Amino acid sequence: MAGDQLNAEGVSRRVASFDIRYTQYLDMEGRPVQPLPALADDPEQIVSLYRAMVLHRTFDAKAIALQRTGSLGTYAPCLGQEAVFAAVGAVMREEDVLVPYYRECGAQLLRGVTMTELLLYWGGDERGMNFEGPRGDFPCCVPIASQIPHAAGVAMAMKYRGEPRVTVTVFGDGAMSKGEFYETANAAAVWNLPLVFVANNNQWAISVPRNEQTRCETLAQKAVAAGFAGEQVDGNDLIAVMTRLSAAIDKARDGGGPTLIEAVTYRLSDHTTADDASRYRSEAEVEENRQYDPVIRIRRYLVNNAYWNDDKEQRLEQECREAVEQAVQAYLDTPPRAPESMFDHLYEKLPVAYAGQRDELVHKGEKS
Amino acid sequence: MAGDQLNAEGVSRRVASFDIRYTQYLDMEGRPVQPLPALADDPEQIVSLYRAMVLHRTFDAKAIALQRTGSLGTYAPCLGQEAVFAAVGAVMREEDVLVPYYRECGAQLLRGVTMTELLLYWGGDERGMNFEGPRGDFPCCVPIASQIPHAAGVAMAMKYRGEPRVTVTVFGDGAMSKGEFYETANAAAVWNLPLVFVANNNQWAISVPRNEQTRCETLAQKAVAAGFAGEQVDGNDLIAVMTRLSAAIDKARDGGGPTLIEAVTYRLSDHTTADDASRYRSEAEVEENRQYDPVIRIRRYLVNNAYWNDDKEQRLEQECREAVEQAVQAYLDTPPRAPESMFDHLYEKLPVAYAGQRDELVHKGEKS
Amino acid sequence: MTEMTLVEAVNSALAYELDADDNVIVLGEDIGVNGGVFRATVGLQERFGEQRVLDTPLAETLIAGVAVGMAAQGLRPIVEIQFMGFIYSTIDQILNHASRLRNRSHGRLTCPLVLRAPFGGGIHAPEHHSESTEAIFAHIPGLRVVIPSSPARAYGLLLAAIRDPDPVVFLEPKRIYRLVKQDVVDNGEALPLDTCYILREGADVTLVSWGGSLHETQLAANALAVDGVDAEVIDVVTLKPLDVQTILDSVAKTGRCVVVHEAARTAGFGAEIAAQLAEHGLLNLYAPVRRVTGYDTVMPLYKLEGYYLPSVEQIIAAVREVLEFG
Amino acid sequence: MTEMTLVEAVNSALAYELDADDNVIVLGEDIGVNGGVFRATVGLQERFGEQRVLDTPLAETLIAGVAVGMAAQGLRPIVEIQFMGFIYSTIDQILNHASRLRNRSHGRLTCPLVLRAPFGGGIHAPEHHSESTEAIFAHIPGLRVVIPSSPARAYGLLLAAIRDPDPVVFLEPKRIYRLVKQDVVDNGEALPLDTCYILREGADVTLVSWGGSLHETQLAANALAVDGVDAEVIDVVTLKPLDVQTILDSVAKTGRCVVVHEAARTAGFGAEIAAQLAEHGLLNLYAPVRRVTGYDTVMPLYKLEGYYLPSVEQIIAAVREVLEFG
Ligand SMILES: Cc1ncc(C[n+]2csc(CCOP(=O)(O)OP(=O)(O)O)c2C)c(N)n1
Ligand SMILES: Cc1ncc(C[n+]2csc(CCOP(=O)(O)OP(=O)(O)O)c2C)c(N)n1
Ligand SMILES: [Mg+2]
Ligand SMILES: [Mg+2]
Repeated sequence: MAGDQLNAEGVSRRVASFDIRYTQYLDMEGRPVQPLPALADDPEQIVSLYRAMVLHRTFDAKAIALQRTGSLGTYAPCLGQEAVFAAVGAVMREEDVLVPYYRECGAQLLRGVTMTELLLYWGGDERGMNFEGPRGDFPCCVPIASQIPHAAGVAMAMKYRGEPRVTVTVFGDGAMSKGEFYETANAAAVWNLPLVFVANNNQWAISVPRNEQTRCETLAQKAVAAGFAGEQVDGNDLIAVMTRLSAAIDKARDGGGPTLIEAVTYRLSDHTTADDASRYRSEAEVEENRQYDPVIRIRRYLVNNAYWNDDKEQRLEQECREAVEQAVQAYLDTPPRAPESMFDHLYEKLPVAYAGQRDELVHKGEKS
Repeated sequence: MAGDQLNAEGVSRRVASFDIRYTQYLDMEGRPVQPLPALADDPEQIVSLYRAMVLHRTFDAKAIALQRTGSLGTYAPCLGQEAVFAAVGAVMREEDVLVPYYRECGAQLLRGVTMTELLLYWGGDERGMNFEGPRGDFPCCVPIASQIPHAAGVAMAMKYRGEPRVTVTVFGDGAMSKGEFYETANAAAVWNLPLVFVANNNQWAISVPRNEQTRCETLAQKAVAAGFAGEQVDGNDLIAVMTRLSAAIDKARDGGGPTLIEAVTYRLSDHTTADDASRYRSEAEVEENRQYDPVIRIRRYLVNNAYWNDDKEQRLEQECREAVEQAVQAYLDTPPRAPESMFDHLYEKLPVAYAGQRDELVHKGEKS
Repeated sequence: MTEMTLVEAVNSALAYELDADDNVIVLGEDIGVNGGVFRATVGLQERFGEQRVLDTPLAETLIAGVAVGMAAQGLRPIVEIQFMGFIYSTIDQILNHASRLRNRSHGRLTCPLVLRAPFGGGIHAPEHHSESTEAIFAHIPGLRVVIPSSPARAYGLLLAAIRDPDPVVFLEPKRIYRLVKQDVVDNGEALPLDTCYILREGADVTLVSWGGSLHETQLAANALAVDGVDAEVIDVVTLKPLDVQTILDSVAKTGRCVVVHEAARTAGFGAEIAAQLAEHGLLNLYAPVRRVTGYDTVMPLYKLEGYYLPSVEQIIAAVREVLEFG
Repeated sequence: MTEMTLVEAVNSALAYELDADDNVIVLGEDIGVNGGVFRATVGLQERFGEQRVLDTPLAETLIAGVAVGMAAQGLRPIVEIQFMGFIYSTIDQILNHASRLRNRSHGRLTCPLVLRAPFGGGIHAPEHHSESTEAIFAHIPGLRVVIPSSPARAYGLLLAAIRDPDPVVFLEPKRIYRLVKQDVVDNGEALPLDTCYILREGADVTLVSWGGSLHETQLAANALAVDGVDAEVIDVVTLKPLDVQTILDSVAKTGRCVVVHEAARTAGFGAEIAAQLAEHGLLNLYAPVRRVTGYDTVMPLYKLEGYYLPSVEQIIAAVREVLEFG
């Protein structure tokens, strides 16, 4: 009997087995560790994603600076995780739907959300969630993991209508301790949804390290509990994330159901601008992880292959700075909302019961 | 590189693998399918558990009858799952804590809850939850899966105090779709708790069959998501459940942390007395499953080994009938609670704010 | 015109709208083949198929969250939560998402979902099956909370709830699911959602209630009528947004008000009505606003539930008190 | 005697009781090495060890449920929920279990847990970080709901909450975590839990509030005093069970009442207070009971939150209204 095993209690039969795999293409020097996939044959796309990652990083740094000077609220930086978000933005189609948590500016930008809209959101203005670009995408989601079931609902709608669209939801390692993740994963398999789960395993949930969050060997194996495939990718390797993510998205689009992709990254920044990570982790740990920097790695790859050089780099930096400055200016120039507008999108039509309160606000607004 | 695999995308490395095993000792005729474990050398214990299973089944039938005649509220029968609950009751120590859902009368009886107390509970009287026997055990839990985190809390207390006690929590296949199950399993591994999860996989959650509840090959593999061991046992095989459950409990007691045991059973009855299973499943399916009946199987084993005979069977039936009748009488003779007593255990001491409401009830009680 | 019970009216409204609008999807636990534990969805899966009427895994947070996602894509999901006792896992989704998706996104994404749940006591159900916690939902901005109390209104209100472009919590008093039959015209006509209904006109006292308690409230009004007390009975129907004007107008006429609900008293929705009277109707009040409610204790198991629920006698006694006041 | 902020007082009370009672366990997200996102638990893990002060996985339902299990075994778990916006996943555990374990088991199992959470707006926090939903908890039988408004009371009330044999929801107004310093004697003395506190005596009007809004309420009272209006200010402190007598007595004296809270108005806890007045204090009321509250809309992101929160001007205007009434 193949698969049977003798143990102290006698024979027990193996009824299921699972493997979790890890994919990486580029080493830290940007050199292939194995034959590169087809998408590496399109250097233009990779260059353009590299540019997006640098823009993202420039934006990120500026957002932190704005917060420090009081022009922006609490902001969640993305340093070190740019490759994951660039891949998400690159691989999804326009008609697909992104259901993000709060750290995916990079993906949002690639999908057409503007920097000004992002700044409005982080600057405490709901208008930032009414972005012009990907109208079906969800805005950021602050209550951890609560966006994950939304993604299943969006995917249900796509499936119900027979549309070849895919939903992608992103979340952190911490989110995988919440019931919503598991409930949704389980249902996504039952309903065979066109849904890709992307875990940004950046090793920390604020101050709680990944190993205090869960004891499983990989986060990818959490998909085993739902009965579908989970896998790890090197989240600092743009080519690896894109490759595995496209495979998952293609599979979902072809009716193959859900996939979980655990992108192994590292949060190089504080959790948010309200956090001071030096309280709970060593600078040495952070330093050690800087060598895996996804932006540097893909630049090295491009440089190694002569797709990129210092000159281009300097021009790019300049362009990014200018683009960010422009967006910031537009943000700062945005006229404030009228206070009473807080009632304008409460219901489609404001019930009489609340009309008086809205009026009160008109008055309150005039006074201040 | 062992474990590496070539696929269309190149090389990916295996980083984790898991096996799920299934254990059975007795076939449907009560004959060993493999050498029996040590506990089979104690026929007295097995006979006594067989007796408990028959008592449980007698009680079960009576409870249904009482409900039909209006003397009991909605009741959740256990037909077909007696071996699981007998094993739980047998293997746990007195000082261990059971955190049940609502179908474990069998386990509760073995732990010292009386039939009269059980009838009080199902008869709509809180006093049934104030049982004399296992004072630390939780009462039934109706909101599915919500008891599972309690079990982790109880196990935390045991661990915190350094006591060699173990917590066992039981739940159904349906409960494994709820976040609480996963959240608790995950935390139980992080905290290395003395906690055993027993899933009574009776194939149905009211009208939803197991395969519409989840697509995973086994329910046991849901433990993979938490990073600890899960396994299946034949839940109709008392010896298998006891063996694997004792191993899990011993391991927990020795500081080895949590285990998930999926006992594969079948709900031979309606979901509850308020349910009519013929609406959603065929009589043929039920009939087919009757052959796995756990009570018949263990009786056959005992008879095969001359530990049991018709004579004993007749006497046992008589004894069970009498014991149940006595308990029912005690239940029916229990004087009603005073209406105002609904305030007596609201807080340790009733706040003045509610004293007036309690007085009102005294008055309401007098009138009716 | 068909004679229907309240639960049959719910079924008919669901069927009507499933038929009329492809975007309507009904989902929940045991609502497919089994037709729901109260039979509210009986026959619907057979008629409309498994894509339209679907059983979910046993996970309320999931169900609510999935409905939010579907609604954001323009579907009109109607969720059944099997009992209100199991609704609490949905609150995070309802409060943090469903009720504010439109507001957050400035109208870009909307959330036209309906969350149905049977609620209340009186049917000798097991533990956790008999509570009334509508006040929790009535406190959540951006929601509508609707509670029918008769077959015809259940039909029209549920249609309105489904068609409403915003999320509606629709609570069905299961105690009266089959208590009365009433002629209902299954013509797809919805009722307005922002108005209270005056069930009985009267000049002496205003009785305000909703859901199951309206049954006892109306019995009390009838009994009082025999004794020459002319009670006006208002069915609140839509707790949120509240049509307070109808109540204020009534009390302006009667000068007296008794609010009846089976939920626990403290911070129950009766408090909001009394507060509105204390704020906007004070000069019209000849007597204290009395609340006849469930007690501030845990809903007891069924042996005592009859003592917990507001009784006809309690309502009559409260009316006598406010009539004799001052 | 040490000068402390409110959050430091919380920390001191936790430290005192961790030291005094081995059964006390503090658990939550980021409360260990990090000392809590507001530093309420700073230094505690270092001092009492990882067994006593422990970080949990990121799962609020779990945390609340684990606390119920610990409490049933005689421990005294003190849970920190990082922000009230993430408390909703605990409601099922609080409402269906913590608040009724004693009642269900007739006293066999009890649930002496404390659920702490910072709440309210005014600190320019991100989305979902600024809501006030205390009314939801105040509706749940079997709970206590306590809200401190100053360092000294935070200290004494938290000690009382920890020692209370029943579950307590302890909500900390984060807007005033560091607003004032006050001398606090760290002597382990608890304050009573069933009483409102009169912060300022006055004869003209009763201002009732709790938590952060007391700050504006007291500023309003001071401003009114300058104009010769003598306001009595009551800090409700324990919303459940409510010490309504203190409020009734005050209004019997002043004849006028304004309730101030930052939660949304409809079915907010202000309604309960107004309802109590309409029921038990009607004859003493010279003017309508006014509620100055947050609006019945979603708490806006921070650019507009200042408009959402009750302001000193609004409180003064409401007082003027009730003074000029009739
Ligand atoms: C339900 C909930 N609980 C707590 C928080 C507070 N909080 C914000 S971010 C965070 C950690 C999230 O970690 P992870 O999921 O790993 O994402 P990361 O921020 O690391 O990208 C916590 C606990 C929250 N936002 N939502
Ligand atoms: C949270 C919750 N949702 C729904 C219900 C209604 N309900 C009662 S039992 C049940 C099915 C449970 O199935 P399973 O977990 O497999 O246990 P079984 O009854 O089959 O032993 C459902 C849906 C409930 N009690 N609790
Ligand atoms: Mg993380
Ligand atoms: Mg089952």
